[in-house]
Amino acid sequence: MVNLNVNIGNLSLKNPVLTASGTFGYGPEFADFIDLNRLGGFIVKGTTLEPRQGNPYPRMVETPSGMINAVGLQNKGVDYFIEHIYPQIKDVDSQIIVNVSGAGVDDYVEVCRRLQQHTNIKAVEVNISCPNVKQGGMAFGTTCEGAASVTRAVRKAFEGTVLVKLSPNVTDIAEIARAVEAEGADSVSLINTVMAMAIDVERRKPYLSTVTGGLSGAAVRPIAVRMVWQVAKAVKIPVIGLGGIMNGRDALEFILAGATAVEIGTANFINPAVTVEVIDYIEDYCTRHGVDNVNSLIGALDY
Amino acid sequence: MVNLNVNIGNLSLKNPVLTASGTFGYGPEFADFIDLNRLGGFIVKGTTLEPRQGNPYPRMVETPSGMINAVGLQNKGVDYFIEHIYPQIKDVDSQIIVNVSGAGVDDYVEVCRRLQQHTNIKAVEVNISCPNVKQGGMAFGTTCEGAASVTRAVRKAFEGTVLVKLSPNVTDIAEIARAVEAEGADSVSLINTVMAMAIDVERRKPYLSTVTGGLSGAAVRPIAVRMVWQVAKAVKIPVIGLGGIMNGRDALEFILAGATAVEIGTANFINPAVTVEVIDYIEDYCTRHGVDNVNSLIGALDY
Amino acid sequence: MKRIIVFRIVSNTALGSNYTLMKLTPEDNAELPDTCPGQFVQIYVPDSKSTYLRRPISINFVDKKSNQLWLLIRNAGDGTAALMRMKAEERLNIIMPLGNGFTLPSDGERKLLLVGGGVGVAPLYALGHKLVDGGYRPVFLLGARSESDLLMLDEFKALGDVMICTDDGSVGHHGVVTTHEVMNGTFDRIYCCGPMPMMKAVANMVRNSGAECEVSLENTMACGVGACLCCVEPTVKGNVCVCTEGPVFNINQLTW
Amino acid sequence: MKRIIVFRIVSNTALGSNYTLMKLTPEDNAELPDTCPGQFVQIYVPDSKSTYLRRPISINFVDKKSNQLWLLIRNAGDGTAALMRMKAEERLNIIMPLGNGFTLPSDGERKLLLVGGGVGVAPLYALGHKLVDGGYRPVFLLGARSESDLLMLDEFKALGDVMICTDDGSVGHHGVVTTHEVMNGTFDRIYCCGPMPMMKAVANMVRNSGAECEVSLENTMACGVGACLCCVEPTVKGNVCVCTEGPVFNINQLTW
Repeated sequence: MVNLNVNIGNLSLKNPVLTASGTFGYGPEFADFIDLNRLGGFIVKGTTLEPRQGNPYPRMVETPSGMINAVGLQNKGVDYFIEHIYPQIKDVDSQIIVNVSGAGVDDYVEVCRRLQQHTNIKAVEVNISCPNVKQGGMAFGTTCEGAASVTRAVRKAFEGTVLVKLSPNVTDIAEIARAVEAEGADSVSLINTVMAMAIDVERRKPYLSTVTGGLSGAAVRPIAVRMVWQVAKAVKIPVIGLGGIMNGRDALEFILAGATAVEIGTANFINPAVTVEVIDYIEDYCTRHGVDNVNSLIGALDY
Repeated sequence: MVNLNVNIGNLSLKNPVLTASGTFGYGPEFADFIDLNRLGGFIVKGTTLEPRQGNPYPRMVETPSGMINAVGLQNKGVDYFIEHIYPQIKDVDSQIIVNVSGAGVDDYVEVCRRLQQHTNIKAVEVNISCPNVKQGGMAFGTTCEGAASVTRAVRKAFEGTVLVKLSPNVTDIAEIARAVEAEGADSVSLINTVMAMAIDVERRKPYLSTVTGGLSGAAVRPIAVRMVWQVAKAVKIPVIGLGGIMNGRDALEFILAGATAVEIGTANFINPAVTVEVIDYIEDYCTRHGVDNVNSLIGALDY
Repeated sequence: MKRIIVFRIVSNTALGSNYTLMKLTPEDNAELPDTCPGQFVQIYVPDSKSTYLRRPISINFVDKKSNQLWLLIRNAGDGTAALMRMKAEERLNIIMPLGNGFTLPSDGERKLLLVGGGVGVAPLYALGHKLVDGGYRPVFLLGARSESDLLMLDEFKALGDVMICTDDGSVGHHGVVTTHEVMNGTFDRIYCCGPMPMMKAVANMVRNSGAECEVSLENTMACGVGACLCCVEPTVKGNVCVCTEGPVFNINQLTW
Repeated sequence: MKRIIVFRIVSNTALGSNYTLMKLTPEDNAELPDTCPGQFVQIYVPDSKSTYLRRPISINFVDKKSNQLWLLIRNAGDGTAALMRMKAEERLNIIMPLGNGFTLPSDGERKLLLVGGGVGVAPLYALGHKLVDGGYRPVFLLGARSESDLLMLDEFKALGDVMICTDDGSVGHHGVVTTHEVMNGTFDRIYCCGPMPMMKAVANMVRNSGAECEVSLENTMACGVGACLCCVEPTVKGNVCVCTEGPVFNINQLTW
């Protein structure tokens, strides 16, 4: 029997597999395909104070082994989430983590304050890395000061576990991670999407209404693994790894590089049952390798 | 008849297609596959003052739609190049551009000084973005000051055309480009490889002897196109675009995004005749679209 | 309930050079799930280097007797080209059924027009069958670039009256569907699937005719299950996912 | 001269479950370029999502009469698995010939041992043919995990004496090749191709025996033409490309 339990701050996960924000809806979208109770946790989509319509269509283009999106945080707002969605998912035997975004620090704080009233929301993931919004988002995530300011404010406002989701669009992601750790974040998750662009050369137009968007999928995995490796060496708080995980092997790359847990994102679009397959693979890998506790694999790269 | 001629500073290219440093050897390696005289130019591999053995094997791993390398500037040094290689290629009816690397500013200067003696070397590409060397390389390319210092010194030492090859591993590549432009660079080329990593999970070891390396290939193209787009809007000097160009369509993405010329890199490994196919495609595209001068496509994105 | 089903390809027949009609049955011979005309499936394309995401394809027909799913595939790029090359006995991983189908006629609605353009005729075949089974006699108006792009004509003719338009006049009426005289008739309900300009033209023509009109959109999508929010269409309710709120929309819901 | 050639697959025959023998001929029926035993080719794998680079494969044999290139393919991952699934009449884009072959015996060298491990026997077949054509009678020492991994035994037996080792003892000598008694014999020249530990063991065993010994390396490579500098092996001359300076090396050149 392999122990798959990992802890992110005070948050106990039955296994290290989470779903990435914006790729798993609120969870019920996938209930036809998997038993949601099996997940280590699910990170519900980027939630803002006010409802947002997101960016105009087209918002997505496929690229080699990946896709670029420019959804722009379309969501119905935190109050709608609490009233209509939370009741549907609060009794899932897993952990609900709400991804929180805002145009300014006060927005983040207010969303967290409202979420805090609800017992089964034990954690938030602070999104300072969305490349697809004009205000907030990545603007906070690309400087230590910006990242620190949001983290400090959320830390004061939210008693539960605070994850901060980092942008890869920086020179030194370890520096940002340390800034966020210093302000009391319980964990950092990385990477968000890489700012990217694709052009329809016959029409001489960008494929996205916003010209640029965020690249995700297998294409970025080697970048993500490198950044997790750098950050895990730089901070003491647990690191959550994501970026192009398509299967269990990929998840183990992140864990060996130093991630305590992983998030599965784009792969949900291609294989909606991928999360449970990853959990099963990790358990099987541990058995094959004589590992009785998945925690002993974290950062266990032999180099 | 389409005019494919473009100019990079004083350097006239018969067409906008160059080969990327480190992916085309010195040129003769590809003479069995293409007529070298057809190229707009060829950028010979990273040349340093002293010979270098590069990094230990293994140096390469395949990743989704890409590869990570950690060659580490293996080369026989500038004197060997001048004595043994230059005579073999100096009469090719194309442009020879030498990619120059160094551990310190003085190295760059001295290599450029020695190259300058040779009439058919009308341009250098200053590599401040190699992720695979311990000293120099990317260390210069990730700050404005570092980039400016190398550019300033090379500008003084070399009378021909100076290209500066930029690293994508930065928060704001446009800022670096402006710093380099301010020091008199004739052009910037981008992107070099993206720092990345891959792990053999069964052996729990990194695939590369150096743990991390540089990601290239189609996977990074959307990142490269975005950066070319950002830089082309930020500087007045011509931009040379590269990163995952696999065919003529891809090359046009870069040109429409603002590149005056393109470099073909990793694709040479997969299709050693790709360069001439790209040239033919661009000419055909111009004909199909009623464009009589390729320069009118530069930055012609309709957005 | 949506399911991931591994199918065995029974046949994949070329219809001219740009289309195939693929017939599949579940590998394990399990009964196909219930579907409605207008719903779609998401196909994982196994052997295409440049295809990362699934490809959404309309359900052309579900033959309950033979437990077969039929798909009309057009060569629209590397992914669909790879599907067209697949052979009988090969396997495909498919998620289905997805989205909402066409609304069947209400009481009293008898005059039904089904307008298809190019490969957009695909879901109209399943719909036509359903309507005929319900005692209706649908009229089909099928448009295409040229004669070779008119698909499954014999099958449609077995279901009702078929009018034909081609852009090049190679067969039938020479011109786009909105210039065909049948469009001047009175209908209770119009179903339309085809290229966006065609659907918009039809919508604008019939908007004030008193007919209900539904169109089937094919916005670029990633997940197909309402998670990625990429395939949104602006509607009177704001941006909604075509994959879950559509692909079939009443034109009154759209902002066209 | 290296060329990019489009081949037509003539046959692709399974040898057990982990190997195929693929025979190809140029699509345009042009004469195959001259090759030496030990050279390799680079194959573009058309239908494998996860295969980005070409796959280097040893030349197993070139049959001048039928103008066929033979390749022995082992299932070593997605790329080779995709090649193994390919069928007669499909096309493959191949760059060839690449690298340097084995050195043929000098005057007076008569006692020749060819040591192959697993799919490493591939180039020894072409070499054996060449040696037999030159009047030599080579001895083959072929090792494999198990009986089912011993490839082309009948073909090798037609060329010379064949000794067999298996790791599991299912056939022949039970143990690795270096424990086979033939290794105690005296040879003028030894050719070796197989897994790295096997080649190193053979090299260390014969280094001071007076025999010349060549091994064929298969370092991971990208380009195959000496441009990328990825496949380097440390040698007495420093790091050199296996693709252009090898894949065959005299063990005296290596730093093993």
